[in-house]
Amino acid sequence: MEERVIEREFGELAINMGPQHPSTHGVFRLELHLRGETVVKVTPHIGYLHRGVEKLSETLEYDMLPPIYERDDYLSPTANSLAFVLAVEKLAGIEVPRRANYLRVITAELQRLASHLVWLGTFGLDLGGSLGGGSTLFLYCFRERERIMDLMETLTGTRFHTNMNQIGGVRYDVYDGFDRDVFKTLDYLEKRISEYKEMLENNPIFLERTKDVGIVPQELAKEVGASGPVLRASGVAYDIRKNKPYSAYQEFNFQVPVGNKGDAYDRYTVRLKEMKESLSIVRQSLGGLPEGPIHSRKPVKTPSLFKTPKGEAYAAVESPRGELGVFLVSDGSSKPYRVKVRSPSFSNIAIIPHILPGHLVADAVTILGSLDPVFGDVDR
Amino acid sequence: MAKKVSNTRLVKATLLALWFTLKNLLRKPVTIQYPLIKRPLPERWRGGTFALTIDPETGEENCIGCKLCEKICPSEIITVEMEKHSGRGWAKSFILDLQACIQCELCVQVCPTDAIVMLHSMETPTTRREDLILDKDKLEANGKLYHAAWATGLKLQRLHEPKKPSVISR
Amino acid sequence: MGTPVDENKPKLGLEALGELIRLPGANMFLTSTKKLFSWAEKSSLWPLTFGLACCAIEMMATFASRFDLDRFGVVTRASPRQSDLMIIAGTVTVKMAERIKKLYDQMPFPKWVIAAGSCAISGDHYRHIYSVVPGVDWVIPVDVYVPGCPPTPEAFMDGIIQLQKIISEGNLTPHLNIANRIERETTKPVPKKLVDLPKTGNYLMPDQLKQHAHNLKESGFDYLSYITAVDYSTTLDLVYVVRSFEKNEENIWKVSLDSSNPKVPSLAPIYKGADWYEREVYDLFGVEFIGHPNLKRILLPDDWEGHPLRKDYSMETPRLPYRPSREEYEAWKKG
Amino acid sequence: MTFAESVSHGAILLGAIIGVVTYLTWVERKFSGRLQSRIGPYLVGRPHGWLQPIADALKLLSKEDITPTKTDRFLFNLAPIWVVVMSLLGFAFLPLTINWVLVNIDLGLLYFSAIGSLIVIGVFIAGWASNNKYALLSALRAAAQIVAYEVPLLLSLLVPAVLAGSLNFQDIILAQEKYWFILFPVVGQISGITFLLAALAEGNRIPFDLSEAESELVAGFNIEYSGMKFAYFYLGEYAHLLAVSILVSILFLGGPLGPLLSGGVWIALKTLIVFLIVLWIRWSFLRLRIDQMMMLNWKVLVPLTLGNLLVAGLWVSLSR
Repeated sequence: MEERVIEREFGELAINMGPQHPSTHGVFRLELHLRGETVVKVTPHIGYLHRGVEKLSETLEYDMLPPIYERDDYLSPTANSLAFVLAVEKLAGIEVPRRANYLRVITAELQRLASHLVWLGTFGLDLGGSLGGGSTLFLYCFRERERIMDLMETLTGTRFHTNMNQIGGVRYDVYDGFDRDVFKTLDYLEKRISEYKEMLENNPIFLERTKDVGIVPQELAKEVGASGPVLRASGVAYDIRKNKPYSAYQEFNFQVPVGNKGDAYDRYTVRLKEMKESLSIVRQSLGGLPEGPIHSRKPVKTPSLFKTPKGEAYAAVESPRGELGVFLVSDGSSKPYRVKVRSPSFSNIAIIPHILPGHLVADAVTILGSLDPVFGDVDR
Repeated sequence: MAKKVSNTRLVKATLLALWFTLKNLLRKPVTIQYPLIKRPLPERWRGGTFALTIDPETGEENCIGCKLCEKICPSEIITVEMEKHSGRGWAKSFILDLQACIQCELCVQVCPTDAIVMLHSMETPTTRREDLILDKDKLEANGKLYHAAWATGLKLQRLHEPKKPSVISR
Repeated sequence: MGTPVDENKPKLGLEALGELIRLPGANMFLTSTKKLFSWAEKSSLWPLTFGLACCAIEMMATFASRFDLDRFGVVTRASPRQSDLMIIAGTVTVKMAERIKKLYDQMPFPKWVIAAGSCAISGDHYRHIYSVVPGVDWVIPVDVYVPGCPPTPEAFMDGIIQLQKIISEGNLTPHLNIANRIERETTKPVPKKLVDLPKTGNYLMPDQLKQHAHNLKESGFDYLSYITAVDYSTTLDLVYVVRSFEKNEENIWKVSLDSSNPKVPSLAPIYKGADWYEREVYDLFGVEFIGHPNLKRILLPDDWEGHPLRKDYSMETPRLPYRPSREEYEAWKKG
Repeated sequence: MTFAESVSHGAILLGAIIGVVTYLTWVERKFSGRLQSRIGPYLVGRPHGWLQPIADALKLLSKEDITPTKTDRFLFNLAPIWVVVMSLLGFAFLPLTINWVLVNIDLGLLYFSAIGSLIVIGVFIAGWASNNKYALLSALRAAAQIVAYEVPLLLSLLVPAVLAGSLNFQDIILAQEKYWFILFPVVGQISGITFLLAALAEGNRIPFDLSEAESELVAGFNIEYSGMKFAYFYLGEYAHLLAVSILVSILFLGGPLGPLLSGGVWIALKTLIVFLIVLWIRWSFLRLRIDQMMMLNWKVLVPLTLGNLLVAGLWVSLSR
């Protein structure tokens, strides 16, 4: 294989933050052109986890696809299957019972908490390195996340690919001790999150490393199509749960945290406030869980019997990383004709070539960490 | 140090970070000593292997070879051959390829006779890919080793009935 | 906290090192260098910090405090030079395969590989996709397969205990498949019968596109949500979605191009985000964007032929040396 | 002491240090485990993984020793040996009890700081010779960082020498009969803390572990080293840390002086406490950026230690 030479100007050091790197949050290659320690030019390379889900979903039936879509954004799996299921229900005009909507909100919000905890842990790893304070924060966040994993395990049987959503409703129902376990875990998490907030908010090294680092101006965020905490940290209060509510979100009251400057610190505060909001959403939804069926279609028997009418539909869900949308084109058969997954991380990391030049290598790691990309979601 | 944090808060914050880790030094570690102590598996566990169930009264296999699970499996790993004798269908051969199983439990959900069931066990690692292909007698042997998980076909289908409010079953 | 179970307790202590012989006067501890060094290698396995997909999250949970792998002497190292175990956790794609091969070669000699998760064992439900290697043992020899999607942390630890047993017994039989060199012709996909789908939404001509986008952006639609394409096998429709936050509405328009050689002016100069969206549509559909700053493939390796999401592209095209043809993969499974 | 006696003493000391250093890695993993609410090494060597360091050492011994082709072969192999030799040399002049020291020279303090700065040459050679972009970056960072932190190290080192009136370790220990130098009203605490911080920076430890920064430079200067050569770097790092802990306990905590127990036990106890404090700092702080570290050094530490030294000097000259 010929030696792959990166062409560069004189005086520049072209470094490959390659697909295997402790802080690229997955398989992502950043070609950094450094002059001394400051980054001069960046060309990101993605596609190392391109699994062709859109081509696969043209060969499988509708009922077989929710578990496939859960493997896209593997930090909040129910958000993906929820987006796909909402798109099919909108196209086929299927009504979902209120109890199923509430259960969908509970699992989505619990997994948002788990995903933000993983982000906080790996963000600590980026700032502190895995042989130091960073790994302490990482291990605390994973210890908290295990509590949520236990909840999902007792509710659905597996830790995070729960296959909870199904076209027309939800596959599992709560067991009788569920709300007691959930409220105990939520109180435990509330205490711990405020503990992190207190520790990190005035920790001088954390402030130094994140304030005024990687400022994403509002226009750039809008033009690139960023969404979720990255867009809200730059000052745009756009949250799909508030602006275009889906599956029972309109029945809960919660705030949408918004930053002003759009630097790494604002993205941190937006995500931390979001975790607090998720706690209150789960409490409200579990408290008011209505009675009734959890599935509005006949139990699934043979997948090829379910056909959707011809036409197109787009349904978007607020995943922890942003607007996760599924654009579905159906030709009336039992298999989708074309499925486009609008992935939030794909647009969020499209910001990197615009804001990274001028920062140090250490800041490049912080900025990449603060954008919280998940590469199953980016490469689909 | 650019003046972002006043000096007194700076010292308080450094001590706070140290106190934050010292607090955990005094707490009991949360580690489960896995090989020595096994964590109790939850009721609805579906991380284990599969089994073909036997009807306790008549002692016959429940599987009637209807191929519903073969059609629903997203990663197409179940192949069933059906044969008919003595008035009902039987599964001549039932191959479940654990290598590509995504543990989504759809096959258990669609089974009309509760034939295929997931078990309260841990997936055992192997050194050869061929050991992961389970055929009929391996599946039945599994059935004897471990007891079945909560989810069976009829229970899930009753849960998904659109009319009646769902019955919360333990 | 559960019942203590001793039977598969990994023997890592003194009793694994050798045996204690009680002589009348004194005790003698007998061990052979092979047993000593294999005990040392087994009880300090340093894996490479290397995760691909969802199994990597489960691997991180296994390293975390609740299932602490440090108890086995397992410490993650960042550089391949200092690690002697590679846990492949996630789907291996063709673009990543050569990197994995390079990393594997950089590791010093006594090295082992654990294929964790069905994606690493057999490519899982993606195994027929054009860009996925059906199982990591088409790339590097694998010692232990840990099934599950994702395997639970206990299954990870079982995998490591199994590897430790193999190392101490010394009978290492890593498993490596070699895709044979010739690229066999795969079944040409029969194009689906032409179904006339209702063309909804407002359609534009390609030359009005730039102007339309420009005055939309002026009038406040400055958020570009996404650009995608749908292949109706005679025509190829591009879908553009822009949004304005003040008015809180969306504007969707489409452009229909004939699918023999689709050409359309690029929106990259107007919207910065269009750069990557258009590169992805070029990569998967082959739509030529005129005026795009650097129109190169974004998701697939640069030397890839064909555009996968077109209807006439067969899903299971072999991509040697890492992706065997379907017959070869099925033939192997029959044994 | 005769030549034979000092050689035998030296051999015993060397063996003891290597033994202690390997088991320091075990202390670190258990302590950091408990800090992170998990159990450290447990199954290797039944009660609490007491065989773990031996297993690590033996495994690194039996690993394939890779010397990449395009590296500068001689320098590549010299670097690990250089780092180990320099860090072990530091122990030759440290008194382990009141009258037991391998070589008793008057300029013990000065000698020790010279040794400390020689280690950085080994790090620089390693980074330069392994022909790897990450290693090169880490070598440049190591050079900049350690040269910068040499100044506050020396200045805070001089305060005990000024208070004790001599550079010889024995005299410094004897001068602390009445009260330990750390208890000296203001000057003692400042010099003790800055000395510890500067020593952390010199030993490439968090929060100053810029050259081994795992999240940016993968594994820093030892990225190309495998097997026994990597073990030398590991050994060198911990040996230097042990030397610094002993030094802190001698200069500021009165070394072997203590009410009941004998001298040797006291110094071991104090060194262990200082070592645990270093570990505690390591596992609870994030990492500073290279420019912030330089600003912290030149704008805060150097003026602080300078003023501190001035106050100590004035106090000593006035009280005499």
